[in-house]
Amino acid sequence: MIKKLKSHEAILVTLLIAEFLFFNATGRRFATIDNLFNIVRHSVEIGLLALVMTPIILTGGIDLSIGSTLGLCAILFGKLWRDAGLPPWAAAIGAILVGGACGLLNGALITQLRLPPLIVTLGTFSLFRGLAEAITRGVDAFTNFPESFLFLGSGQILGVPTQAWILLAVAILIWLIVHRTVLGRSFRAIGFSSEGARYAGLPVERRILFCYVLAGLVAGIASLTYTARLGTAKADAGYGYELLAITAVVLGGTSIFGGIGSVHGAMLGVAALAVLNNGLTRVPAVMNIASELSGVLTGALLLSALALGTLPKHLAAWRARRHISLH
Amino acid sequence: MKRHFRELSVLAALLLMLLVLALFTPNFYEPQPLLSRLTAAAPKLILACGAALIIISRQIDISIGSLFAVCGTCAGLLAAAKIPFAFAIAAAIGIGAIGGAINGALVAGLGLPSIVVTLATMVTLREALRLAQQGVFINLPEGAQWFGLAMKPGQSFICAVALAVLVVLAFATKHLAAGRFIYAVGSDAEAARLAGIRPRAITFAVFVLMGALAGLAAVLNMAQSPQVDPNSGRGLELEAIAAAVVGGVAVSGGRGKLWGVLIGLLLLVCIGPALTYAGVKPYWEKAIQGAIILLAVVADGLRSSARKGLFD
Amino acid sequence: MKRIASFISILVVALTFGCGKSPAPASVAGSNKKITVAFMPKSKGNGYFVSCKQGADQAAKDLGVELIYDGPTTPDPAKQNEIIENWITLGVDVIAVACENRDGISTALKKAQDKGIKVITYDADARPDARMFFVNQATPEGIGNTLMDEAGRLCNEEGEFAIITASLTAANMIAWQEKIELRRREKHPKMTMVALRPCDDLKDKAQAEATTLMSAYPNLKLIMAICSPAVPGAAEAVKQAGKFEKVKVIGLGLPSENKAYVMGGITQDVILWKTVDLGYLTIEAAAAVARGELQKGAKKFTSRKLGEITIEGDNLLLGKPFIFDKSNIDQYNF
Amino acid sequence: MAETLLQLESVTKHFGAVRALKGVSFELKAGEIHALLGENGAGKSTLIKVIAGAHSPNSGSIRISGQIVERLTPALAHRLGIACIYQQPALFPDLTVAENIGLRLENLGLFQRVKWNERRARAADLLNRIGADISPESEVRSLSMPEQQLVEIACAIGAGARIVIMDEPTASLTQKEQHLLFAVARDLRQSGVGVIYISHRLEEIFALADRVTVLRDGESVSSHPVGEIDEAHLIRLMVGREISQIYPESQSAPGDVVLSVRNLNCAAGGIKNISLDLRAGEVVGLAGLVGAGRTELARVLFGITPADSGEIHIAGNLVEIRSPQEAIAHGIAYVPEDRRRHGVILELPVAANITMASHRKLFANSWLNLDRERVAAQKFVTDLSIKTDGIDAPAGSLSGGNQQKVSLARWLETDPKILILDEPTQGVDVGAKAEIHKIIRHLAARGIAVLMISSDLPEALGMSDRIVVMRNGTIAAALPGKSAAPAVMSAALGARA
Repeated sequence: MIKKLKSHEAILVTLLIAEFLFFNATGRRFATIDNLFNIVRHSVEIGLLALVMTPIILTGGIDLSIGSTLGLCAILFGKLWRDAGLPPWAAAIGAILVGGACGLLNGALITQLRLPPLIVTLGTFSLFRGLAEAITRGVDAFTNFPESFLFLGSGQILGVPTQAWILLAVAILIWLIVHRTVLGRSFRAIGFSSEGARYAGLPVERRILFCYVLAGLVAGIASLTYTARLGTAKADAGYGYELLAITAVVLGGTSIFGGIGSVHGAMLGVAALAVLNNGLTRVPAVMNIASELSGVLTGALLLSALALGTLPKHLAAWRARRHISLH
Repeated sequence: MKRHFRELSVLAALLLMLLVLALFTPNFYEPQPLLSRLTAAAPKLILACGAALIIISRQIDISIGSLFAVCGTCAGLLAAAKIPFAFAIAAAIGIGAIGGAINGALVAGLGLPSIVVTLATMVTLREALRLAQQGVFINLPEGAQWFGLAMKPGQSFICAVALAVLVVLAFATKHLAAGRFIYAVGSDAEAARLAGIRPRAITFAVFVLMGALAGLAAVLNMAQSPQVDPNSGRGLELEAIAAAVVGGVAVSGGRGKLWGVLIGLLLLVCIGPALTYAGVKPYWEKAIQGAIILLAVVADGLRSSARKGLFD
Repeated sequence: MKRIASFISILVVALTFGCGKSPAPASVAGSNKKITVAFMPKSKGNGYFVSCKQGADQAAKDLGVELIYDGPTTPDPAKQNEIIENWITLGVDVIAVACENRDGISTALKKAQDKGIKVITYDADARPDARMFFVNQATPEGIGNTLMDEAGRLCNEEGEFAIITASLTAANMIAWQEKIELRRREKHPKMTMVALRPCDDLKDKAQAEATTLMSAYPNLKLIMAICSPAVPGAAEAVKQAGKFEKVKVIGLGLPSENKAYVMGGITQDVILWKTVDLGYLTIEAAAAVARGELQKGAKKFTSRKLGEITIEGDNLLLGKPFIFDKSNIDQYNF
Repeated sequence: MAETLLQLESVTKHFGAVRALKGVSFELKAGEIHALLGENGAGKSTLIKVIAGAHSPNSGSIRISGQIVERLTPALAHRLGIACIYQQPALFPDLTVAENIGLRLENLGLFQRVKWNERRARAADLLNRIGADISPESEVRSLSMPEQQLVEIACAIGAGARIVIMDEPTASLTQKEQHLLFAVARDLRQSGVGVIYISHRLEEIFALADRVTVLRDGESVSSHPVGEIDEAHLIRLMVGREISQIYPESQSAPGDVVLSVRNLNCAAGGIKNISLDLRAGEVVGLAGLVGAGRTELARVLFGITPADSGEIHIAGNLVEIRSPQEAIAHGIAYVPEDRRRHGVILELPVAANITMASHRKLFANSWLNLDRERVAAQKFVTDLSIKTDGIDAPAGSLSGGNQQKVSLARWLETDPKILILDEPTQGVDVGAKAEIHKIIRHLAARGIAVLMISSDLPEALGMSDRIVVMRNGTIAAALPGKSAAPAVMSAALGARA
């Protein structure tokens, strides 16, 4: 099992390097430090969401509502700051807690009522987005944030974009949780066999609930970097980000059925998509159709990664069949 | 009575809503706008029936909206190129079936998870269409709208076709072996294999059917106006799945009735207009729809966990 | 151990290729170096911007500038910022953008200006300090007033009307709604707006919304569709409801998409501007700004194709919104 | 001479490293009940799946009514008149009984009509033919396990099969339902059907079968008419070693009471006022037929299904056990019966499986300490001599016996005061069985109180200091260690001793 994951990561690293070489050769001013920072700055939100989507998928679950949660948190951050008059850091903590509450709702419905995660988060996908639109009556937008907050989205620390440090910090935290703590070990056990995990004395419901609350909290953080980067908070923030996060995580070798997967794999998936999106806008031949082409290539990449993943299984089955008929 | 409890509870909700509308906003029932509203919902009913069969076979398909747009645009281009309209309709259904076959081959053939396969096909189809058509409307030739009939007969014809599809599929899933095989595969694929049913073939066939239905829905939608909007179909996949879930189709597979899906769809489709008639601000619509889906899902959870407790 | 090795290999690759800061665009005033103009629509899936691009392509060919055209496939403010920031590192000379989100885009445009890239906006404006000029096909006041005055005229100054917009969050729609409301209060008090419904830029949804509106408000006299797909959608609904004597349809839309309805007398008039000219003028202004021929504070700008363009403050006025109606609509093919 | 319906010639089948069938020859005549006897793990289930076409053999031949059948599939087996009643019913939980039977019996083309009233009539007829009062309209999901078993039997009969395979059908049937089943089997024999009856219970074989073939470790050992063989000889063939298999002697006298249970009730588990004491260093055998409620009791003690009422005292003080975590905290460990689903997680490495129950103990600050895990795992791999290629190998790559040792190691790592073992040597090769017995005796010597659930009578008798017999969810009798087998069996069966 672990062997299969390693080969997947190796493929992804070579893909990433191939992308680099190709875009550096054909793209205009691709491999400059500024552009590299652009790639990082533009993939922070998707990166954060992919990070917390990994433990959820490891337990065999899924979260379609994480993009809407980001939107709701962005709105409440704006409301707390502008209308409730809270200082930015207090409003930020409020937004993160709102995210945690959204995650708690998802987790509670999934664990206490044993409901399928896909359908629960499909319901909260419209509910959270609906609440964001209702609170702002659709039209209201929050802007003119103080410089101290905008620093989060456009400033630099030690020459590196601020939000890159946030992504790095959250990435390290989630990597340690998944790969170096008992929590991570229990996510895999639950993903492979939730009954087996329960008989081994693991608190299955509590661990699954933890994953969804963590996802909500980090979606709150992502709403802050999104709002800071954009300079404004509106009800359509983060629309469709959950599908991009799922694409990156699956591309990174994590199995949608649970158990197999890695946080660094997901990060490689995010990087591969980010470099693809950025690179295409710099290749003169395809510059004018960059956005559509990146959508088509992302879909194709995802399908080939999946099909490649099942190759060993099918080869083995084919060999076994051939073995029998030889007798 | 007990076995239809779930569908009847949704019917009760729908009747309650219609009653409230009748009392407070009677012109909801003005014949002409009501017929137009039902005609606009007809394509969604066909998509919801397809989505229901997919969910009953314990799979999911979120590429329905993109396939719907591709089929509609292709049919529009063919019709605009003076190809006989009947041929354009057949082409749309054929292209839909091919799209469904691609999903089916990947899910049933390679055993890939349907949520991720259809996520990939959704994105690929939508962006490829945008690449080709760039969002430019397609003007249909003269006789295309309402299939050449006058408007009122055209509208009733479209509603009739949608209801016919519902009746045929409901009959097939109740009385034909193929229909029952879908329930069997959704309920327990291994038991189906041991009973001599071929689960992978059934799953493949359901995806192909879903594609063809998407093509047919696109044609019925196209016939309602003289122009084809290539961006159409955005979000239809979630509406179709929501209608099936609210209509009592169990995501765990093997359970659900198509007439329940009809009621689920009517409930969700009525919310928008109901808010307009009641003069409620439009920004409440999405939150209310999300709440209804969650309520239906929680109701399912309470009911099956009560029963599952016995069995677990 | 193997995993850490793969991490390091990526970092190494990134650093070896990172050859220093991206050079500032070497646009010296008046030099005839080929200028690159980066031109962005609000979203690519929209017929309206396709016609703008026709004009832009024409202008690029006439002026011999290199045109880069990209934008998000659906209206997404974050994506617009990302593409602008990519253009900054690409080193374009001038950016011309239709802004989905006025404040959001200004953060990115200011960054471009700090890097010496000239910025102008068209169709929808950003904050004044984030760009040099705004090619104003028509100011929101201009659009709002024309729409409201037309509505008043058609309903002889009293009655109910409803608005169908794209999405509740679209910035320019919100601006137009405010101006329409102001104009109504000021000039057409007896007109009342009974409802505002979104259609997510989808023609079919607009059609369904219009049908419901006509039935929910029996004495509705006019539907104002302020996003391009909604105009034909509303017109089709009115035609199907057989109410084209009672309910008038006006809106902001492309002549080509509404020709049938205007000729059929269902849509009274479509207010728009010559989008092809808008595209053409935008590229002309962009090139002029890049070459230094157009400085801040200029009062006039001569366009090759459109002649004298007056500049009010920092707005290049394409002119008042143009009303396409039965009499003139078939002369235009965009 | 009755016609030979089925003939197997040296059939083998292996799954990766595990060789389930090493060469089985078997013959079935028409109008005969041919019993297939063997301990759990002897290969019975695999053999059935080969006959029913669910698995394709790696070598050897299958002859049905005379002709060799190359690629047997479930559909083909169905058409050739082979009907199989699996231990795990292969039914559709969401569909009605009538439809379940319909889908199994009919061979409808895709576009053929389903005749519902015909299905309902046939289902009703079959169900009352075997005396099961189940409504054809009820959903299978709402049926109890015994009821589902009867539906499976109804399917077999309905199929008019000429070869009917029954895989431990009486496992979860009540007394009344068992007699019903015997009547049905004899009924089938009368009508010329060949019945393969699988069980590991001797009394059923003598009551029902005409011929018996013994299966041991994937090989068909011998085949005799029932009249020519007695119980002791059968057990010797089945177990392959002398009945007086020497079990390690218990070296220590039992200490004071560690666990005392007073009238424990749990409706969900079917447990009725259980009172039981367990002393340190004592091995208590929990005997009884399958379905007597022994596993359900273990689940209540371990907190999987919370008790309704009753008291549990550990080392004298009253405790409340609502979850496995609490049970572990109180020093209770449970090695579950279903090894592959609950015992180990097949995809995770051996080391991860071994430390899985003692995260709190080994990794107090919740940081995984891979070295400490490796040391702990390696210690058990050597102590219990687990055959695995490294502690990073996935548990799924191990043989049944070694998987059981890993499961055992997991719970020993929590160093429990009370160890509940559920069929510890089920499906384990003879060598590993002896080693596990040694380990159990060693643990008792170290003062751990062991409650061992075992359907293997010789093992229960040989290993236990005391035997508690359960029947229908309550304790039927408590017998001293070295009692005679018939006494235990009669208590289990509830027969007049």
